[in-house]
Amino acid sequence: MSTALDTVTRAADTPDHPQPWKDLGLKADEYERIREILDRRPTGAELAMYSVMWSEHCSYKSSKVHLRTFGDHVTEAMQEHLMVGIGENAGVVDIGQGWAVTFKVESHNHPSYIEPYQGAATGVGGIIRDIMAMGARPIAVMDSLRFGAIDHPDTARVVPGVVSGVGGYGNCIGLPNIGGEVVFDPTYQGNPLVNALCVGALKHEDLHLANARGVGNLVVLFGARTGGDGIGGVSVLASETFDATGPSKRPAVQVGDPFQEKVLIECCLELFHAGLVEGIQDLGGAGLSCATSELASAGDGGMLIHLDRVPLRDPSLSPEEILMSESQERMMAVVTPANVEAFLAVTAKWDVEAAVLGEVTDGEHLVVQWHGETVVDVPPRTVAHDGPVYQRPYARPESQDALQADTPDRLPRPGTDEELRATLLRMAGSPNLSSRAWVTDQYDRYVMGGTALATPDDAGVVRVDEETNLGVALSLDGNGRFTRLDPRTGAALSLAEAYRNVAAAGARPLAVTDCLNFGSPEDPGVMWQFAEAVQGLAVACEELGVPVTGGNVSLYNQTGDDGLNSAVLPTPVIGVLGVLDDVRRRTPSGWREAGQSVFLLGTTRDELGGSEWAWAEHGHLGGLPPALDLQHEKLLADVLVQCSRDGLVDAAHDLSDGGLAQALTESVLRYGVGVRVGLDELLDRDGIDAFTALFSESAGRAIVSVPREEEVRFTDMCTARGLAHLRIGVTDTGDDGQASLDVQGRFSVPVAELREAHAATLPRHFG
Amino acid sequence: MKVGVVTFPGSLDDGDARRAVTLAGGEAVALWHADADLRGVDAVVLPGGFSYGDYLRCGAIARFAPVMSEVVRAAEGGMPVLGICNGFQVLCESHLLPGALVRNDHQKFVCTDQRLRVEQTGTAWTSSFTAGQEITIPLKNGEGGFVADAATLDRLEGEGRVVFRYLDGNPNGSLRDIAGISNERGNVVGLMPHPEHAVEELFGPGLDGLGLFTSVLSAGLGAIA
Amino acid sequence: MGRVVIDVMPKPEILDPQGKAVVGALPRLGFDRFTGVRQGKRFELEVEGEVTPEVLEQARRAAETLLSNPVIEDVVSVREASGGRDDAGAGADA
Amino acid sequence: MGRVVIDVMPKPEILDPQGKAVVGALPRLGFDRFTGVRQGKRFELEVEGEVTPEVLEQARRAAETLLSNPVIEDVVSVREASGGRDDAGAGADA
Ligand SMILES: Nc1ncnc2c1ncn2[C@@H]1O[C@H](COP(=O)(O)OP(=O)(O)O)[C@@H](O)[C@H]1O
Ligand SMILES: [Mg+2]
Repeated sequence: MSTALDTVTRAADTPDHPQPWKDLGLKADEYERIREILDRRPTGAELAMYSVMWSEHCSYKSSKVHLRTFGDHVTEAMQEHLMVGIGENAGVVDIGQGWAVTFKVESHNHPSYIEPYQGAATGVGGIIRDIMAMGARPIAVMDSLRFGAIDHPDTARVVPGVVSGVGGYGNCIGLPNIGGEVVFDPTYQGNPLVNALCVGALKHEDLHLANARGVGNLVVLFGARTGGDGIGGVSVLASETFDATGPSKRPAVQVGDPFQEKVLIECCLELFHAGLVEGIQDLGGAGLSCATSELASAGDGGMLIHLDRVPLRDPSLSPEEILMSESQERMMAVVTPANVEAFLAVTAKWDVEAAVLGEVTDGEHLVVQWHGETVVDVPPRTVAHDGPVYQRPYARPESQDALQADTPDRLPRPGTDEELRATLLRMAGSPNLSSRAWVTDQYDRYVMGGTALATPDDAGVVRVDEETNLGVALSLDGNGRFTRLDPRTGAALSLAEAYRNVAAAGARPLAVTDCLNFGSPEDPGVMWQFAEAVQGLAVACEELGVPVTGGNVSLYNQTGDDGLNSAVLPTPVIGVLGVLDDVRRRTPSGWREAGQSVFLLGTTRDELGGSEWAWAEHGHLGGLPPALDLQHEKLLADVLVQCSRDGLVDAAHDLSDGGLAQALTESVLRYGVGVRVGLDELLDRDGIDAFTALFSESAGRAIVSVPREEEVRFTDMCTARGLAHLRIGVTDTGDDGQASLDVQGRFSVPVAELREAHAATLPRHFG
Repeated sequence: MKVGVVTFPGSLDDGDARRAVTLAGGEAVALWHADADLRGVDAVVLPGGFSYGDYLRCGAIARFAPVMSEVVRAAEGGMPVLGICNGFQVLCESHLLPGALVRNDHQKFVCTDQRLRVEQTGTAWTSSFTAGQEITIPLKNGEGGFVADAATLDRLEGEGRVVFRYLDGNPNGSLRDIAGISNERGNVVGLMPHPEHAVEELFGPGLDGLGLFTSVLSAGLGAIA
Repeated sequence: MGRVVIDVMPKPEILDPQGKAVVGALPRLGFDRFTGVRQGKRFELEVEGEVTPEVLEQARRAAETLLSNPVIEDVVSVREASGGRDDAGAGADA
Repeated sequence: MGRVVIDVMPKPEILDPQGKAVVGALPRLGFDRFTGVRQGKRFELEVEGEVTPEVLEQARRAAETLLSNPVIEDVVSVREASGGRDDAGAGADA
């Protein structure tokens, strides 16, 4: 530790004292702005706060101007169910009967590459605290994972670590994991994507917001002690060159303590229900810098914090480090003086450490003192919200035309029935289409006893109210290849898939959360992808009538600096939430009974650009993604929801990656009930060949199984609604119980052979 | 009849266990780890979860909770006690049941619908099953491998104290495919799989888990009558 | 400020999945000299001031009751650390 | 037949939830003398015959690569066990 504490007075007296603003990731003009705002040089502690809060991660300085688009496209009607929109820790959606849910997806990409287990674990822990900060009880998690090539040695390091990290945290904290994605693509080599979603439920009256109101109210920090974790972690370039800090080596990696967080959840809920909390905020990226400045700027006064009262794990931490520390499992609450005793009694009951750090003042400023000396004295808004806003240049890359011109038409297609059969089996076992069981069997999907659907069904479904069985369905989907080929359409297609998955489960889609994983915003081509994707998403949300309620942006996902070429596939991961008045009505994706008619909904075109077939069979990515018709998606969803309400179908499965062949495979393998499919009518109707029918990835399609006695009502309904529907087969347990996926007059695959092909891939690579 | 469900810091399936007791027709009573008080219950369930994070050894710290001294005393007096997963581990750590549970042989957490055979229907928790009945309930744990020395295993087998056995392959390396055991008297039973997750249609693999809870209720009624 | 080191190992007859996994992985990485591996636990307990006999006695009892499970584990050593993180060469074994 | 002992501990600045849980439990059991606990790993590697310098060298590299995670753990000692299970007093530290 250097001797002189860098107080506000000292800062005023030593205007020319050199400061490490560069190492902290600030630009010269940003540092100048801080000096203007304060009308003096910042202290070391102030510099720490501004630098983390003005970082890309916290300030969204590159993406802000584009994210506004989401707001611009939210109509009156879309507001109907929205209790809290973008801007708070997470959006809150009214699902009726006095219940609301809050949900959000967030990335923890970079930390998960450095230390896969802890990176993924703390990613799950972080998003759970966002949900708690709304006053909700977390009820489920999901995870969307993207890794490099499945056979790359480093993938064998990252995958098991990330998966056991997601499971290790979620299982120990007692939240069911109800879905997600696992995708392999070489562009994620060295830059995996780990996006975690959490959903929570609350009664309307329990809604809490992050603000510090009421002069004299106390500011309490509770949960884990503060250590040197992640200083300069996700928020800024690592830096050990604070002039007020010794040479101390601080860990950039944070270690999670799910047990501490489980106790914190129960403790927070008891505090909420006892009415002991005025405002609450989680501590995540930027730690105390973020929590104090956001609480204060959302409040009606100033705030005084005695930093020396923060319980420390490492007593050698400097004020700057305490402000920047990203130690996990901490929360901050605003409590009235009258309640503070009761508050501390509850934290004591749960063995949770708590410290009263300070209070809400009638001033305008956030003041932080260190043993009585003022080290921070700033207008909180300037830290939390008035960060820099960039108009990054963006331009459609030259290479885009060539990419779109290189269509899959030139790729050799399977001609004979034998080749079709072999292709179907190879596809079923390909890295991205094979069974995810190796991953999902490491996740507890039963805890809490409310899971009505989980992996491998299209959406996860959990009960919110045990009395009425009111519940929600969620799906998390992204398609980086489609988005690479056409960011605007690709992003909208990802939304459409999640929306379709939720409807297939029988739920009425209500709201959206998104995690936008892109490369460097300093590359105009990447920035163009980002701008286009946001546009496509915002417009599609408006057309489908589902508002974006919150999300997360992760930039700089690239391994080199030659712009687009070293960036990951542009990957918007979209979570759609739907509601079911009775989750017992949910529609599963697998067939249980023989003799039911299988209908294909929607029409199939020759659309293989960016398809799993082109990639898995030919390593090809080019052309245009499938066309998107949102009015049709809406109609399809309406029909699927009505089918579940009226009990017209026993199973529904959306068609996405791998097309009809993969959907049939998954529905067969779910419970081992086979199917006899006839394609000829479909080929005539849509004017396509058998290969296209099986592997095209045209959007807006699903397969449903209909009990004989409902067939008439079902077809009448589809006809009345004007939805293309065609009976393509019948479920079949096979004579002598030898069920198979049988494409009539072409080929047949016994279920056992299909299962072997589907199940073997991940275990073969990861043990 | 009152069935107490203990909540330790880090218990996860306590709510599910209370729900199962209620659905089976009993009265569920929440018990708190820090209170050395069983609140007049007729039976006790130690639920699944990660008490104290399972950090040192599963159940090692929970075993010393104030409520446990009461549970041990009651168990020795013949009160029915069921340990599920983490609860099973606590019972072993407390020496109410022999053996111990170690890391799964494949080193991974596993969550799956597990088929079991009910080997012993003479316990307080299995009387409503039929001998040899095959049931399916969820299994979810990272440290479910049951171990004990050969002599102990032989005694367990000999005395008919192996209550549940894994079918269709051993999911975690448990010796002799043991999924659950009982004490001599048959009032204390521990198992790794989760019956409380199979008590409601559509919220689990079926209703096979209810049997454990209905068993103890009828046993209790018998006692009262 | 003193430090007590406690070593706990799985009993030889009890199967040790972690050790088994390690011994399987070693040769694949070219470490071919090892025929068996057991994985146990090492605890470092800090005390204000001296490691007195009374402190060591408490550590021993903690090792037997809480830190190890006699059914599957042995306490192989309870001793004062010789300062720094290196404790080898330090005395007092259980 | 020789044996090599390897000790791995969480880095001092890294959170150690396990040690935290133990230090919380000790006083409740009346063990009141301990102010901090860290939990690490102890590996015992068996070798055919002598623990030669070359074997120790291999053990050292195994410790750095496979047995510890350098991001969050330190290898605090690699040494030959003095026979029996008691290794204290034995030499050769990493
Ligand atoms: N990382 C994961 N965690 C949990 N569930 C997953 C994960 N990856 C895939 N799944 C589940 O596996 C199933 C298949 O994944 P995916 O192909 O993405 O489904 P879909 O095509 O319906 O989006 C889905 O139920 C999905 O939720
Ligand atoms: Mg998908």
